[in-house]
Amino acid sequence: MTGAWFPLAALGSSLLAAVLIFMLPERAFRARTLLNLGAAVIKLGVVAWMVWGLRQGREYAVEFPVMEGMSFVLRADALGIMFAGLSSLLWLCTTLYAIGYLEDSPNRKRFFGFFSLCVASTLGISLAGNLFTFLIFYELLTLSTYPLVVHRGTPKALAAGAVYLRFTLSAGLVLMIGMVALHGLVGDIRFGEREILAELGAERHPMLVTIFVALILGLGVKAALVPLHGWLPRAMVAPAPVSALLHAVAVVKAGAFGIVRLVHDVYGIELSHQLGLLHGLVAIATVTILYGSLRALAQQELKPLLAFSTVSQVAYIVLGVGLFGPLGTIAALSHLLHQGLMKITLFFCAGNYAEELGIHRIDDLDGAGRRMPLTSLAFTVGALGMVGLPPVVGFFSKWYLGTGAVQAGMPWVIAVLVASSLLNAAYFLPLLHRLWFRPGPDHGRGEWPGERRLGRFETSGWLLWPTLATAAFSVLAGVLAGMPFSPLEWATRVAIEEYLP
Amino acid sequence: MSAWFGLAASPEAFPPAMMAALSLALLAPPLLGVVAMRFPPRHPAPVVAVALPAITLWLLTAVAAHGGHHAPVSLGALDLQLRLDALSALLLLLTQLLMLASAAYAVGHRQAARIPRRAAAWLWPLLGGLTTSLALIWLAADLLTLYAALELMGLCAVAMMLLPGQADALAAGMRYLLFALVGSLAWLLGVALLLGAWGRLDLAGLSATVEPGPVTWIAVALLSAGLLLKAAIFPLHAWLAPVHGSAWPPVSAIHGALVVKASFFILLQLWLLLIPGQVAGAWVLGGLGSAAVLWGGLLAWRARGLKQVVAFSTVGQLGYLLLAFPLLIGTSEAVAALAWQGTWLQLAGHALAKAAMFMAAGNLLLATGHGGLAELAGTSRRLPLALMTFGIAAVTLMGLPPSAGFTAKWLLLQAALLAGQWPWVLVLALGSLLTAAYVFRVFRYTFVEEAPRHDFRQLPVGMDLIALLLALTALGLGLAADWPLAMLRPGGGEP
Amino acid sequence: MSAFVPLVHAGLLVGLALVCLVDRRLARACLAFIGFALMMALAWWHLGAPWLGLAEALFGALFTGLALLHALGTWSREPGPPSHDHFLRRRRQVPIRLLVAVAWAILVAMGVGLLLGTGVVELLAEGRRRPLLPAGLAIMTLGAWAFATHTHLLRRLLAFNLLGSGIFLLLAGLAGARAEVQALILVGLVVAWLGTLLGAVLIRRLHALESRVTLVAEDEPGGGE
Amino acid sequence: MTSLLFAAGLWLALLWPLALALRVPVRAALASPGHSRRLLDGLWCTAPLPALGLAMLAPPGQLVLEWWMLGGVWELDGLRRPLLAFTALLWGLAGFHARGYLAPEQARLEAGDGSAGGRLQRFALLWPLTLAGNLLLIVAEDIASFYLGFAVMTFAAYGLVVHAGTRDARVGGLAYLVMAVLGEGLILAGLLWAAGSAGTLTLGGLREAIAAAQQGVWMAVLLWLGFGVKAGVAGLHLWLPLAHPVAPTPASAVLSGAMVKAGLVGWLGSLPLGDPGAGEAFARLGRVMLVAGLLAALGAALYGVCQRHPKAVLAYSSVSQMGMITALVAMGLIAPMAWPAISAAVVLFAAHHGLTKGALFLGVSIGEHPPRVPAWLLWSLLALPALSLAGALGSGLATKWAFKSPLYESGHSGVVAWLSLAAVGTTALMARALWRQWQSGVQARRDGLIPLAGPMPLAWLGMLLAAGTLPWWLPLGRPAWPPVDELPGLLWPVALGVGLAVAAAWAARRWPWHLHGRLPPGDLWWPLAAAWWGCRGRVQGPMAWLGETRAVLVACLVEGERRWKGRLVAVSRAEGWLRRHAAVLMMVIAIVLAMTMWGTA
Repeated sequence: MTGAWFPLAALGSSLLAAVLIFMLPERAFRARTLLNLGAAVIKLGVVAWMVWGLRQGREYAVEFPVMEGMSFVLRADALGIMFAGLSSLLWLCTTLYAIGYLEDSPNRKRFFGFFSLCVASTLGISLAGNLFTFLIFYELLTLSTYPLVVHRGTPKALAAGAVYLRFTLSAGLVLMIGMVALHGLVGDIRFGEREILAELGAERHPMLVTIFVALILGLGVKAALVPLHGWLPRAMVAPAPVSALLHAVAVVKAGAFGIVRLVHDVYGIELSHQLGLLHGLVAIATVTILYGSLRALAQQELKPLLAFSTVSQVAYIVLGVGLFGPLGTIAALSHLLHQGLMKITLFFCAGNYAEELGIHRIDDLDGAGRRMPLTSLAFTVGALGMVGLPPVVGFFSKWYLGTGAVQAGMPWVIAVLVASSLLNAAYFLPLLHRLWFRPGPDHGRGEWPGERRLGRFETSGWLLWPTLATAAFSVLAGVLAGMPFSPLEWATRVAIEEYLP
Repeated sequence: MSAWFGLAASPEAFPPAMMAALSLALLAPPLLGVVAMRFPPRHPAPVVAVALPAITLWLLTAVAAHGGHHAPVSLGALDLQLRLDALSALLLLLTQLLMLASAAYAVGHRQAARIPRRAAAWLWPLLGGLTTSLALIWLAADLLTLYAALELMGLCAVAMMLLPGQADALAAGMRYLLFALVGSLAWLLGVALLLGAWGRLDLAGLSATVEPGPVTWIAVALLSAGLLLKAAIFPLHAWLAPVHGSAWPPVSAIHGALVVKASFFILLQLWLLLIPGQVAGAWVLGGLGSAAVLWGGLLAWRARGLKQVVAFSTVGQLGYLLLAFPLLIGTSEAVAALAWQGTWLQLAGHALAKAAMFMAAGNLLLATGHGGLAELAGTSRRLPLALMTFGIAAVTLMGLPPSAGFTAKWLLLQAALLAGQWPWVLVLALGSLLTAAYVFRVFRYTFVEEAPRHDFRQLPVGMDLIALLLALTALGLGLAADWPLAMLRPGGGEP
Repeated sequence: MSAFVPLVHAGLLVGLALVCLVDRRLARACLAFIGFALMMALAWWHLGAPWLGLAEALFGALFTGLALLHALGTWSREPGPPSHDHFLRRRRQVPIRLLVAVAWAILVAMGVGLLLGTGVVELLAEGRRRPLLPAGLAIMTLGAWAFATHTHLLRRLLAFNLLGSGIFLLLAGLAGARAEVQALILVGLVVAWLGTLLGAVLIRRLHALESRVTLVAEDEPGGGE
Repeated sequence: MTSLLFAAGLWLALLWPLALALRVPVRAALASPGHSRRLLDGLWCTAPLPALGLAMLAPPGQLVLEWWMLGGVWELDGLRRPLLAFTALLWGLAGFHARGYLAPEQARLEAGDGSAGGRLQRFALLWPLTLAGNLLLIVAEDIASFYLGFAVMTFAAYGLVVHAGTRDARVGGLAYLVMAVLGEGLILAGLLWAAGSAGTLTLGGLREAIAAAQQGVWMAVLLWLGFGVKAGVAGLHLWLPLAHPVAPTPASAVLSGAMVKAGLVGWLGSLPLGDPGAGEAFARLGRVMLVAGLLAALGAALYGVCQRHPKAVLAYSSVSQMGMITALVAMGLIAPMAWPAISAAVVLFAAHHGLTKGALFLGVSIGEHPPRVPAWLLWSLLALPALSLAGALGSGLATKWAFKSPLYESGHSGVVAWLSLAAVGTTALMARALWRQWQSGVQARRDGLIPLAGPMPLAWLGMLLAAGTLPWWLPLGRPAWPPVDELPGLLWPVALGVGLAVAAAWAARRWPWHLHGRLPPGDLWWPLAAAWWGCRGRVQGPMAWLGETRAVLVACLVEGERRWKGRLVAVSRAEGWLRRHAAVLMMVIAIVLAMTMWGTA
């Protein structure tokens, strides 16, 4: 029975934090900070404990019926706990960052309340044990991120929020219809019960394909697959921690994670392959990867550039899912984490530049490396990782994607990967050049758009340390990829479980 | 179908304890109402202390444990019939909870809105009467009792709506009065035809004897028209929004949550019992419901005032309920079972959420002092609790998880897909999107930061808490749905 | 004789109803209604339901009549609403409303006819045996038409009352004077009175507040409820 | 115990440069503002010493690191040891030279020039970093480490190339970066494809995989071209003549001496050279490589003699020399049986070219800052490495003989003839370089001399010594010296080259052609860049059109929605209508319901 408490505790820690934050007055800065950090640390601890326990072969599950033949299931399996680990780790970083970022700004109570709620939903998504539970938290995520997107309350933010809702709510609806249709066909499917659909007769296959398409449509909006990605660049008006959360941890990842769940734990990779669904996924992912990179190339501002880069990068996960074979799966699962680490670093850096120096446009970055060397170092790490250079984790995703593509008999995917790498280099390297090699205001040329001295170091410590931590994580996760509990090793375990019955 | 409504072929008398509890549930509210009229409560606490829901809960457990009862009640020469099954017990519980919540809210509202005590005092007996009439509607198993209860409900509801006494309230109330009366006359006409044709009024007997035929159809068509008018179903809904526009929030809450649903309850009961095979008619009703969903949604989206949004939202949400007709009539048992559960869950979820929403809207209105949406700018900072309540209630209306609305929508969708009735899937989808559109339109105004600051009035926390409690109940009901639904399943209440 | 009296009775009922609904002078229409209600009481008595007759006289004639007269401001010092209904509905709306009312009447008539096992035309012949049926049908039709066409609130109240009375007659004509029927009619009577009372009070208040006697707002030209 | 020592040595060799690189920002952060320290101090110069020690002293060995990335395997075998040795030595001497070369910048930093300080700091940081990458790629046997080393070296060296920050430096840097990124892409594609097809993680496995795979030859092509960017294969060499002249001279020395060899290391590591099992397709690829190599060897010589800047001339010489190495590597595919002998020659060639070219580059800066020695001595010393590169003496001669004999033995005398022809070109290039240096040197002598004991001349002299004595100390086995009767066959290209150079110089003086104006360094880069800009201009039109179309579409949708919302006013009006007609509608609904039920019964 104790196994039931851990998923609940992990979920409850941030839910309770959200409730308590809403109850605290706006002024209670210290109590709120304590609460935020306490909840984040507790959650991280609980998730770490579950990771350890799973390794020992323990079970962590809780469930109760919601209606006839349908249950609410929270279960920590290897795949889910991987995502949970990512979200709790990055939540801690983002919380720290957000505390520093929002210092002295209004509506902090609302922000942190929904922030916690958002993370609770992400955790729920990762621990969900069936599609129904997944959907619950998936929609909850939509709701809890809306106030964050429109946080600033400017007309632009409100318009972005409207676009965001249009996309995500319609998608949620399509997703729900698909899930209901699947439920009507075979009843409740727990994640991992792949044999249920596999055993259906061939006459059901057209129906299964239709449902799959509907589900992918629903998940694809959050995963920002082209042409369903329109909300993402617009949502960039949100504060930097929100962008980081949206891109690295929560929303985009939820969509990608859902696709992974769908293909691996509901349809099963064998059946998906048999139905020819994987080819479609690979095609969509390819288009998205290239389109995202090309659009990023044309951006004039930092955050939209990063947004389009996300569009492109998240499609790697989908690409990995679409490659039939354990290597492709490893790539998809590990990139889920790798992209999170790198992208959150980049967004933190973008936030730092904006907060400390008022830099939003790319051409204002000249010489910022001298003024903010540590931030720029973190940015460099993230950017090189995106390009796919070792030892940053991005390389390892690319490696498994490429080798997985060969294994799946689609060597042309390598060309896509290389093209994407080149495009990534084409828009990230000029940034790095500007940062480090162009003379800027600190060399006595021009001045920063809006410089503020936020702290003793190059910027406030709240902003700096999380940035450096995530950058260090993205390097360490690459250098130590062979160690137990590293993302790559864990992804390999999951993939092996998947392919070896 | 008669088993679904807890009707037995051979009614037996209630056990004495149950009879006593039922009488208490029926008679106590008006008495309490009269007492409260004389001594108006100054604090919500004594209102909440009324332990009627506890009695109903006991009834519910008894019903859940031993199955429903269907008993004759003789009143002179008249043979009336009451039944108590899981469904009616649950609805009774819901009614009493909402009534208590709204009464408690009304205490605070009167003080906050500075309503003269004399005008407000009338609210109490009317609330009591409304409670009793609603309870009767859930319990009644013959057309005569239903008629009486329906009329009592209508008059109480109209009178409550008139209490503010302003001109627009009076005009809207007058219209409501006329339509309510005419609606019941249409009902009576249908009853007349039924009585003339089959010679009886008890539902169990009618369902056993009535045969499909032109007379039955005409009778049911007349009944239905009257009930549709009272239930504010498109295109007969137009009286609803003005009425809510000027009514007190606690009254609106009760009305939007329960009063319109009572007519729907009767309508569904009659169709399922009298013409269970009438698919074409059911599709017409389903079509009306779909139109209501879209129409209500569109109007709510374009509405200028907060209360109008909520009122039109009621119009739209009621449309969902009408989808029960095509899904329950002439479909397979599995589909019907799903639709049955989905419908009642939707009804309960919407009742709770709509009550919460009216109260939250009332709080916002009281605090800002304006009814327009544009006046809401800045409330997200100053009135987070009321807005949060509004939002949680809206989650249920939008059918987003984990609310009751979501679970209900899931069930209805599943039923529609299973039955192959694709249009309703589309309606459910469009309705959800429209709901989201108008809800977030409201929120969009609240997030605006560059608005001139208003002086927001401080309201007692209790008013927000009551609404929040209701909204959270609606939210939690989605996950705890198995508890009521298990009782509602045909044969589910049997031991 | 025994066949003739009910016929005259039925004719009187329809006539009074017609006067009550058509007359634009409201006081006279109200008086016609009181007369009509008394005739109804007589009809109940004839049907063998004297208590119902008494109730009709009490609620239908006395209380409702008082309520109607109150609405006209008969005993009040403040000026009541004008005693004449000037309001004219748009011309093209009138025939449609009439048409719908007639269709409605035909529908009900078909129901009644099928119930009795006769056609609609034979129903009129049947009326010789049960004159209350066609009378009820006619009064109901008139009431429905008037309710749909009139805009003056008092006249709509009257229309509603007549519509109800017509339905009572139909009910009694179809099912006889059984206990259930009497109970239904009794409830209906009380409700109609309460409704009329409420309506009357409202008309007075509305007139006092905004001096309007219809529900048509000024910005809805030529409309009418 | 030995393995532990070996592991420690290897780690030290790789981490010591990294630690020195890290020292720079740490010192900068700890330093009190306004107080500047010497950045390129003695400690900084020791960066490659552990690696040199390892290469010279350690026995062959292997280090397996399971936790490292995809599983690390670092190895020191017969081929890697000489490569590591000359690379480390070259880096060490060039670093020492840099201390003197960059002394003016240090002086300006101490005088308070912030931008000079920044540049110097960057140099001090990136130099050891580049070195670490270079060392790692040599010792790495697993693909990930190799790629890591390659990438670190490539991208860190960008900072060295653009060090000066001038416009030319930026162009050179751009050419370097663009080509490097393209190369990385090709390498990545080849590595992924080959490794994926066999599921291997080491270079050894990769070679077998390529030899065995069905489309192995295409993988080999990708890898050849990818590494060819670094190694300056004809057509992919564009960055060399652009980057070398602009980089600081010590950086040019390591760029041309050591880093260019990384391409060779890549080939040696990944191509199935000397594998008799490789099919005919590989032999065909080998012939293509051979032709490309010879083309580079001759073409670069022809183009290079028209250059003006001595470093550009030297860069073209590097292209030419790498072309010769390419041709030799190609022999590994064409004549697998002869490969064991040729491979040793290739490594020797690489080491010889690396150190000699290093000496030449350092010589350029010595020519610009002449030490206090008589001019004749200076110029003879400057000519020594030139002669050696041309193959007339020292390591050059040994190298020439080292590849000539196995080629003769395997019956590829035609290749030898072509290589001799390339040596003629090399001689001419050397003559041209010395001539240009002489011309600029005269002026420099007038400006002032520097002490002989400074780091610059010492490093140069060390390099001269190392290059001259290469065959004796390089851990590659004793080289065979050519018998005396073979000498004429080996030396005639030098003579011919000198003769041609003198003739050309005389002719150029008679009829000045000003070829250097028409043939700028970077040859193909300029037309390609122009074509790129043209293409961009042409593509931008349609792209802009696409963007506009998208904008118009969105605007249309928004407008449509606005209009549609406007129509909703009608809904509100209809609501009023419904309100007025509710009673009628109720009747209609009753009728409709009844009719429906009746009609469908």
